[in-house]
Amino acid sequence: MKKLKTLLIICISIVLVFTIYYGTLISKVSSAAQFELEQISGDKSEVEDLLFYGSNQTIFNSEFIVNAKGENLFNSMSYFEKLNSRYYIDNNIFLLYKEHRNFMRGKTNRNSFYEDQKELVSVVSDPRYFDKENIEFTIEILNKKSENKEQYTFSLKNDKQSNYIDIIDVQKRDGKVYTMIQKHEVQMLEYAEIGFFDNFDYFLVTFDIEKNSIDIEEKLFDSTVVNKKISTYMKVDELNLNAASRYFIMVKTTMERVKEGQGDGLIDKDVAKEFVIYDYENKKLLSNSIDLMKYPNYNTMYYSENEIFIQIASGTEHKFIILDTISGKIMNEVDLNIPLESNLHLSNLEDHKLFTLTSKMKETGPSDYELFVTDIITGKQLYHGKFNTEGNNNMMINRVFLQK
Amino acid sequence: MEINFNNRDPVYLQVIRFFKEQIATGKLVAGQEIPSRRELATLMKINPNTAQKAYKEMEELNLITTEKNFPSKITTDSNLLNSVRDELIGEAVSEFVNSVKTIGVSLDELIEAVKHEYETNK
Amino acid sequence: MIQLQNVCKKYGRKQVLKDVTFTANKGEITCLIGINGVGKSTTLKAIMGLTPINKGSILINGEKLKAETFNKLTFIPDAPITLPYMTIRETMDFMSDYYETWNEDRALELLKFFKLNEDDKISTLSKGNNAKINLLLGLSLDVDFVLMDEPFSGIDMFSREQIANVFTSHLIEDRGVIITTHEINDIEHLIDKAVLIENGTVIKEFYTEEVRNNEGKSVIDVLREVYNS
Amino acid sequence: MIQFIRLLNFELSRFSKIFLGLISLVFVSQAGGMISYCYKHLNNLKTTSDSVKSTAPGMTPTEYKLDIIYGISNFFFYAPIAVGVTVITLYIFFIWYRDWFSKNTFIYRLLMLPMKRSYLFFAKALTILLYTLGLVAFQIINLHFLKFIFDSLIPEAERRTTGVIDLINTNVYLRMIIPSTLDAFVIYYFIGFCIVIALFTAILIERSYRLKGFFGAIVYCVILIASVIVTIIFSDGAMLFPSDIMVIVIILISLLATASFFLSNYLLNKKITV
Repeated sequence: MKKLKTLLIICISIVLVFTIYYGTLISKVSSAAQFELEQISGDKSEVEDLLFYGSNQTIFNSEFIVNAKGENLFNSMSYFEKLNSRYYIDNNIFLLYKEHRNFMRGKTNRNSFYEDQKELVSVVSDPRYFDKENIEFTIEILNKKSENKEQYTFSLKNDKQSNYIDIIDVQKRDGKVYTMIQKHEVQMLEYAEIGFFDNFDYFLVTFDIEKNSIDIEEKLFDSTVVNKKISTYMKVDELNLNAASRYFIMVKTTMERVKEGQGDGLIDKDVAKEFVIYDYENKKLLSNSIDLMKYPNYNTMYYSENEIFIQIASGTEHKFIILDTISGKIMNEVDLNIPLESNLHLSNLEDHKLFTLTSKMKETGPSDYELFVTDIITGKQLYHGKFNTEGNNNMMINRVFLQK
Repeated sequence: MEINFNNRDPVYLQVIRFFKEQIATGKLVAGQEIPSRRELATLMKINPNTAQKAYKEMEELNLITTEKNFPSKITTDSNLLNSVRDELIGEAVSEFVNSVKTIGVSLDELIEAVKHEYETNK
Repeated sequence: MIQLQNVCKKYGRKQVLKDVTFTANKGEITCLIGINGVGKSTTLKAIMGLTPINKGSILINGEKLKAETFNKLTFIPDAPITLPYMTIRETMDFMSDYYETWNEDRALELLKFFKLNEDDKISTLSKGNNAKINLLLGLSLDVDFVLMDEPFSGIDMFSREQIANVFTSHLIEDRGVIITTHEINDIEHLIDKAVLIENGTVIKEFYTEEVRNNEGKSVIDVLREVYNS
Repeated sequence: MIQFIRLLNFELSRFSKIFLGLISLVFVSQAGGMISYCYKHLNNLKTTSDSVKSTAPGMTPTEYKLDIIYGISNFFFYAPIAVGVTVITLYIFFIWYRDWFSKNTFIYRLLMLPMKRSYLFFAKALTILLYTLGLVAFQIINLHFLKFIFDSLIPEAERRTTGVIDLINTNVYLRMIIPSTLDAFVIYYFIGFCIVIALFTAILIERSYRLKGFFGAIVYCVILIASVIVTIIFSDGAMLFPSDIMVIVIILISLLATASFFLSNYLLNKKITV
């Protein structure tokens, strides 16, 4: 024994130190509160399913996922789960990842999914970056009940030699998968005096599952320059993936480059903003009567089958409106009762409940996070809570997840 | 036990000769214990196998006797011991005579020369 | 018995050993003779698995080298192979830790024989004493074969004498010894068998007493014949 | 087995003095850095709190609270860690080469020990691993000591109560050597051990074939690195979770390490040259 002194000392100290360290780490993780959610008013059950994802911004970031009780789930996640944290970027992706882990391998683009009661559909174009003659599309359809997966591949000729492709929206109806894709062309649009603009074209590609065929792509619209004004398109997110819609809905923004103030500074100023609605079954481009220039500071926008939801925080109002998609008529409008001096960070909408996270900006960074849960039909505040961070103003909350 | 070996004659023969000289000159007497093979090898700085071979040869010549678990001893056979002396003298004389004969010296002349040399070279 | 059969070895393009074949028996002292740089040390290293051979076979008691062989075989190189920061005692303890054939009594006897002090640090020892330590460590193992590489090279006269005495002492007992030398004079009478190596090949393998007996030649005579022809 | 344990102990004791030197360096430098940080900021605190008190009496704004997280972000904290990493890295090579190139050629003795030569390989590899873990373990102990210094020098009202675990988890460098989960810890040091095995193999290639082996060793390392990179690139293109890629990489590294070990064993038994 005396002869093996060095070995024994080293082994015993290593085992002891690491056992104690990781032992305390494991026992402490579940109770290690990054913050506490203090209830101010409302019903506690409204926030039970929430997870808050963020980071502690000291010298180095350290991520956390904390539930309403203040338990940090990130620390107790396995190393492998942590590696997959890019799946925690979007609530929908997060939920799909939790429910259909195998199916979700390699898929993080929220827009490339369609979901209904029975099926989950994903369209992936491969490669995303290319200069090849053909673009391969892979369509996967998961039967949610049996967990069976069907897979189809289609190939599309790449006439314009696009170098980049993105899937903007996927819908499925009557055995056909409708996909809106965005292509980026190598050549940029010349715009204003010195500006160039990325040239995006939007296409509809229809896959017929039963006939196992692909319809010729159709160009829907593109970013154009007319009279030195440029139009760009932004997708409006579906309220949630399993809310099917008969339309693809985009916001078209027209911008002009103008001089600002007395200096030589040029800015791109919005001159028009409207909805562009595409009825993919009837292949018709529609628009409604709403002039979005009225709401320059809309915060969050979602659409479902027939409705568009907009949260507006501008000027003196902080309200929530529901529009009829086709007519553009305001169906419902409520005041949110959320202080306007706060920065609005993020909102989630689920079952007509709006989850709003706000913070007050301070010199040293954002702090005083508050959470509001509002019924968007009645305008009733269901919950109001404040995050107690014990004066830790390094904490940033980035996302709110709704676990089902 | 100092001994100078020449390199051409087998070492074991030189060892036997050394013992014979010792017996002839009375440095080793009848019944005297002699070193073990290992001791001899060390003393003479020779290979123990050679010492072994020399002893074996001397045993065959009955110059030494070995009983189990006892050191080897010089034989007590006085006839044999005496003949060793005679043998050495005979060997030396015949060698000497052989080399002198090549110069062509007569016996008388030789005996005179030997006498003279023997008395002055004391 | 150590048997070398057609052992070949190349360092780069240089052929160091070419069809080296000889045997060394237990109970005999076999001497590899040749002028420097003819592959004597390489031969010993090859036997010990300290350098690879390209062709041929080396058998120790009929078997190839393996871990257990080092309980039957020991090699005493001419370079110091001990750790300078250890004392002689610690070095001996190191040996006894790993070798089941370590003979502590013999080690102590050798210590006395070489007039060494076991509390001395290896780093303080002279070249001659370092060679003695190597010898001590090798000879304190109850092994069948002892391989010594140039035990006399670069060592003072008195140490040489002491080392030479080892060969005739009971320390060698009935072991097989293979020794390399380029300087035969000191040990001419000590060896049983001479293996003349020249340019990596065995030119002659003979028992010294037989040559003296039958041809009346010394080892040096044979060497001279070989080199002059 | 006892032979192997003895050999391991022997290899460990050959490095023990350097190790003691390293941990003393870590201790002295980090403690010194912490003490100087505390005194520097105690002075700052005095001057700022005087001016703050004049405007808002009785209040210390949270912004002025000291955090040990910043106390360890200095040269005196990181430098000894860097020295430790460097010394251990160099020792990966030194642990073999010194047996050939020191004044006394100890490799003769090591290769002639009556035991499998693979024991030698593992004893050296485990020595590297154990001393690395030893240094990391000492760093954890020393962080507790640094916290003790911090807590004793800075009054409670002026500091935040960041624990050692949070201290480690908020520091990207500390997190690299002390991962925040046990499985990551095992994976990190397993991969590290595999890298040591690969480097040992490269060393043994060089030791077996000398000049030719030197280039062979470089080629060998390039092949290993390339095969890992190629695997990562290929699996990144496939539809896989990052965790899947990690699993694949770990399996690949284990296979490469196993192959490296068998190659090393072959070289040690058949090709090594003293």
